[in-house]
Amino acid sequence: MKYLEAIRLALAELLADDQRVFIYGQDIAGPFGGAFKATKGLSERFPGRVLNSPISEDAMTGLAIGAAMDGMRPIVEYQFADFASVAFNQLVNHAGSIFYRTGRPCPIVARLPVGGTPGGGPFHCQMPETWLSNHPGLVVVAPATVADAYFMLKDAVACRDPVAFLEHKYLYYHLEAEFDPRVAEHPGLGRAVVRRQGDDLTIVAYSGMVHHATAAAAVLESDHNISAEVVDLRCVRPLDEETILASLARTGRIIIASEGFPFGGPTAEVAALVAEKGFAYLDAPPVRLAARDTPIPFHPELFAEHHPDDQAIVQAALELAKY
Amino acid sequence: MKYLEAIRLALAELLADDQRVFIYGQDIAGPFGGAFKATKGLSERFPGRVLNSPISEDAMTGLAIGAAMDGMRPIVEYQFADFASVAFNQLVNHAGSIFYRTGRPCPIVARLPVGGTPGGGPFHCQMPETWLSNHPGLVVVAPATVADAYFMLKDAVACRDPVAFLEHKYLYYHLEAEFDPRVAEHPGLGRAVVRRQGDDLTIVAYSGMVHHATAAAAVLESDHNISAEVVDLRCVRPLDEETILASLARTGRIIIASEGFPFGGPTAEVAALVAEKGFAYLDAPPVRLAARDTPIPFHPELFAEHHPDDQAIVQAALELAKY
Amino acid sequence: MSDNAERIRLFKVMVLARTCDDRMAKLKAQNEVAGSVFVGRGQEALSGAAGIQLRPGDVFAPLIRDQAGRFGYGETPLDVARTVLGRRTGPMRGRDGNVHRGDWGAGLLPMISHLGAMAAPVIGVLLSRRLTGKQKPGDLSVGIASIGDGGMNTGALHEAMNIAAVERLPFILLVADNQFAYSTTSDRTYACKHLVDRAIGYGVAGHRCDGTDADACLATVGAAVAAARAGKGPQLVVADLLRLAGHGTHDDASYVPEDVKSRFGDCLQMFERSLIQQGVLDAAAVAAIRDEARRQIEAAVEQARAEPQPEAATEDWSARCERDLVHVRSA
Amino acid sequence: MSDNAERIRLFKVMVLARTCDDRMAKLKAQNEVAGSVFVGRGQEALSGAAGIQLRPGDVFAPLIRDQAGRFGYGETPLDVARTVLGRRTGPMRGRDGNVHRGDWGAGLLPMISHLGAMAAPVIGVLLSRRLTGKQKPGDLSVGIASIGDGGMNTGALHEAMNIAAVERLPFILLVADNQFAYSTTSDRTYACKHLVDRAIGYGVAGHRCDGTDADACLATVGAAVAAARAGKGPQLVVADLLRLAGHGTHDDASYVPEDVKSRFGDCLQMFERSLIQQGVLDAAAVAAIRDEARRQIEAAVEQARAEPQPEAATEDWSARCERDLVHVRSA
Ligand SMILES: Cc1ncc(C[n+]2csc(CCOP(=O)(O)OP(=O)(O)O)c2C)c(N)n1
Ligand SMILES: Cc1ncc(C[n+]2csc(CCOP(=O)(O)OP(=O)(O)O)c2C)c(N)n1
Ligand SMILES: [Mg+2]
Ligand SMILES: [Mg+2]
Repeated sequence: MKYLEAIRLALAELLADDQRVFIYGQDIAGPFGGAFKATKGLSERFPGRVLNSPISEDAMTGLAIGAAMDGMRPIVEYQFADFASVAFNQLVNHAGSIFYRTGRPCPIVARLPVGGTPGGGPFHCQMPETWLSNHPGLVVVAPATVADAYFMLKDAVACRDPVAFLEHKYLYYHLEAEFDPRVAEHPGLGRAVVRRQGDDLTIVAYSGMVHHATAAAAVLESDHNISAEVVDLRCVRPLDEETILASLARTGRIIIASEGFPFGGPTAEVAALVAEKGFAYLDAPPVRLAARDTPIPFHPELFAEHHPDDQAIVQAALELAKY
Repeated sequence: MKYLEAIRLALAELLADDQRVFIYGQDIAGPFGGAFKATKGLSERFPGRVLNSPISEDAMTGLAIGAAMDGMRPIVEYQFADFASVAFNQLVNHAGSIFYRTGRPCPIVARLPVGGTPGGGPFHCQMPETWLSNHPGLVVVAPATVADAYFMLKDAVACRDPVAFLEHKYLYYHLEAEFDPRVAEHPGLGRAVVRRQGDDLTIVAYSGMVHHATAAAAVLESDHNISAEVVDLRCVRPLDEETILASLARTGRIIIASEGFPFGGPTAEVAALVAEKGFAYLDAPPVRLAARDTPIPFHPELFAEHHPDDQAIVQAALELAKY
Repeated sequence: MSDNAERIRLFKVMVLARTCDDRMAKLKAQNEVAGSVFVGRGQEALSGAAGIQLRPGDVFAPLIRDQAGRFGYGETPLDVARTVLGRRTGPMRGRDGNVHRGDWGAGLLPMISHLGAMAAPVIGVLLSRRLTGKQKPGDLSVGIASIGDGGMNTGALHEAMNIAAVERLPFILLVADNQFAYSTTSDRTYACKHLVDRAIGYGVAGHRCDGTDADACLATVGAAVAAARAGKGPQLVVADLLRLAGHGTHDDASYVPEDVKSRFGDCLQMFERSLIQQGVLDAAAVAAIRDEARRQIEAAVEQARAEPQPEAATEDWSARCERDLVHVRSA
Repeated sequence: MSDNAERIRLFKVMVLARTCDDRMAKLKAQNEVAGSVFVGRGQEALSGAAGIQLRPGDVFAPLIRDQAGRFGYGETPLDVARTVLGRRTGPMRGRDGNVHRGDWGAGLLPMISHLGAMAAPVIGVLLSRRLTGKQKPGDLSVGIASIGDGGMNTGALHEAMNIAAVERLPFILLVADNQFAYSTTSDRTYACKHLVDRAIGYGVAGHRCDGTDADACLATVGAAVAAARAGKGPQLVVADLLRLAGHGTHDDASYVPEDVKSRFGDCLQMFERSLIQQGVLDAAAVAAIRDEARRQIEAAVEQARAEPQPEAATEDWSARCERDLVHVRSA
């Protein structure tokens, strides 16, 4: 099953199992089924519960908030995460503040297609986790595997806090794996997981970057005899500090890699965390790898150099191992 | 002269000296002169150049971008920084991307009244530097002194990149100092400055928090015989890494204090910076002090406990000195 | 004209709101209140007329000048006093203050400050009702959101109103055109002849009334609410009035020109006069209503004053309800 | 009716745009283009009519279906080919692509993708012109921003249009109601009878025309531009037409029902027919125009193909022009 199909399956089951669930977004109804086809066939199967919205991200979000507060479990699809920037206020100032201000939970799920694809350009490739994470209140998750895409979407709808669910566009069609949706055990929404065990250094990543990290770890093992542990954050807000620190305690060295812009955000937060709370474990300075500090370029060659990839991680790991 | 008066003086001189300058914002024209009176008297002195806008922060910003690209030096006053959240897209995706995309600078200045006052509540007290700083392209400055309010505003207008100018509301009326606007020498827009020299530890702060830091340093000196150096970032984006690292190199210990929400942003960025590039200087883990991870409470007693103050910094310093 | 029972109900709500606003302003002057105090002086007829049209199951998103509407809809003076005084016992528990109070469970939405932001959530509630099949055709639960002449120009409001129209939801946008947005005059705020002209652009029914005339407000808002209940889709109601006070108590409104002031009467005074002239109430009855309002407000203030404030030490500093999601870094 | 010279000019621009769009779509099919290709098929009359009304000093913010308007305003096929092929020599130097090209210096605004976002900047340019005294009364520089039926419902557009109206700027909003926003039909997008009904709500002049009729577009857009130049304030022009292609080349538009298709003709075919019928052009002249368009586009593609692509190694990775502001962390 593909990453995108896992999302679609989860959506279908959520709609089937819970009358409170509905989906609202641009172009999601049939026969079209969404810019990326995540909702293909769903409006036909669940009439009146998969609704096309106008191009009004701010009000789409506000509407979801109202529906959630009235007992529903709305899922909003933004066509690209980049366009959720115009819903910033409703997301962070409204959805994010309701529980603290009123004591009532606000269970909306914002499905955000994130991440870069060659030729996508400055406004169809962004990672929104940093600007979604500064204000208190939102849960921000970024599944990197097919199973996580499925289970975490279900967990996101079950979560009573507002959840930003980051779906990586490149993984939609390019990631395929077998998984059994009937297994009972899967890690909780806020848990990081160790994707690959290792002794020499830890690579922390999330979303699409997890695959660069595991690919880098394989190269480090085979070509350089370096044993890298890969921690997939899964949830960037809140952070699973325990899993990160436990891995660091084992390896003493850490790289944090992200496709997002370099200032602030999860890479800074994890580096700060390990410096503050894992100082004694650190055998070397933490290393951050993030995108370049420019808008995401359109041209595939520039695009490829804009964010870290396997090679960049390998390179950083080789230097770190030498420290 | 008060902090607010310094801003008003700078605005008046900017309008007088440069025909390209105009100010656009809600309620800024006479006789009212702005929610905080920063523009009091200016529309009368400079007819047609201090313009009241509708309550349309997104378009206010877009308008400023267009005017700037046509050769003007627009200054936009947002009534509260909190409301610039609805201008997020124009600020970060438009103003921030123009130079890289087109090679032409976009010199707008966004004047943002920031920071908390008792009873201000969740939506009139926020610090916006984190969400303004993740996207590339913006310069984000936060003057903490009367002189900086004056000089940095002039520098912001002179700067050809878009500048977010964070004015602390509490300082408006509560901070008063003598300064000579005719001095030629003042630190550049992007420079941090050491406000107070010390040997034992470094306290990094910006905006209103600088005053808590210097007050804490005084207490540390007088009551605890600890010599604290205070670094005022002044500019949070980009960071003056050199000044921060030089101070850390001298003291070996660092606290980073901010009124902003805890996740990401300048405190994470500085902590990550010193861990990455100042690892060898660190005699102890870097310490971050930020606001609590909830919306800013209305009630003055809760408000007072929501963000770090002198005492919290003293407390953290005492523990850090013991490490 | 509405029946006299309804008119008296409105009058009582207006008096209670005016009394309450005045009392809160006085508390502020007495230094008992943190932050701002906003009053609805001059807007009581419109706001109250909306509030008393609503019934349980409806939803109301008031803004900063809607004390009358809030009372009409069932907010208690105690909730007001507790919130304004920041008491732990109030609906916002000291975490949010003044006009930001509300109760999602009671359909009274606690506003965020960003103007325009509360319309879409009302629409979301109404959509939710439709999706769950809770709406009774021809007698729908309705939702009202308030907005000012200034807030009409936010992008948020535009998007929400358009969605309401597309979904044909029983939504009423209640616009108080009170000539000013803070200090900004309407000519700097919008350029259409009258804000009701926006109705046709959204494809919704438009209504206009004299916001200083309580009977006109009752009739116009009543018609709009009835149409929405009947399934005729969104309704835009625009009332002309003047804000008879500063933006908040901190503002002396000295920028309001005399000729503007002379064009608008006080809805409460005028309503009282006509109720007396028409023999609906006599002077004694009016005095009794005033006394009762004062008594209620005073009792609420006294009770709230005696109640506990929130304490930082026992405050639950959590912005998320799913506490066990993971380890949260402690502040 | 406009004079024939102008009609021929429009026809040439439309042919050039159609030819260019088709060629770019083909480049995409040949795998020479990264990312999306959007075409303006069906919108050439409206867009071209706008483009050719503009003169140097005016400002134009086109969107994704405005190849005709761009050409009309002076964009060169070489700029298109260079941008679509991501060449370093193009106006966006490979940093931004496809429809996002433009040149602030030439008054052709490089769009960001967020719909609605480009109207306010146009208004800012016009305000700048007024403030600097550059405008000649009665013969103003004007600004045109394009938008679709979908984009009309963004908050950004609303705020901008209202400001244009308040400031009475010479701004023209050019709305292509092409029945679809991507796959979404108008009934899910807006509920007014016609989008021109929004004009009255903003207090601006409204114009409506058949977007498949090039002469109607010339006349209507011409009148709007003339009114704006004369100082009559903002103008809203709404044209009805159909997007005669997918949203982008990746979209087969199979969701467009046959009966909708049958209601709208192809503006280019119809214009050609009427120019021939009226004896303005003969078949040979039309063929020559087509050939010339093909020649121009092919030359541009060939030249762009031969030109250098950006290189990561020599790329200047700086989002700020003030490089010496401070030490920037290297990526
Ligand atoms: C998005 C946003 N921008 C600015 C403000 C600050 N502000 C609060 S009230 C107000 C004026 C509101 O005017 P109007 O909508 O006419 O309502 P009125 O106060 O007249 O009742 C402003 C500018 C805000 N609350 N929200
Ligand atoms: C704010 C925003 N939301 C979503 C999108 C994604 N998007 C791009 S084009 C489009 C449809 C536009 O429809 P319309 O405005 O009618 O223009 P048309 O494509 O029909 O010319 C959408 C939803 C966007 N660009 N901006
Ligand atoms: Mg008003
Ligand atoms: Mg369209």
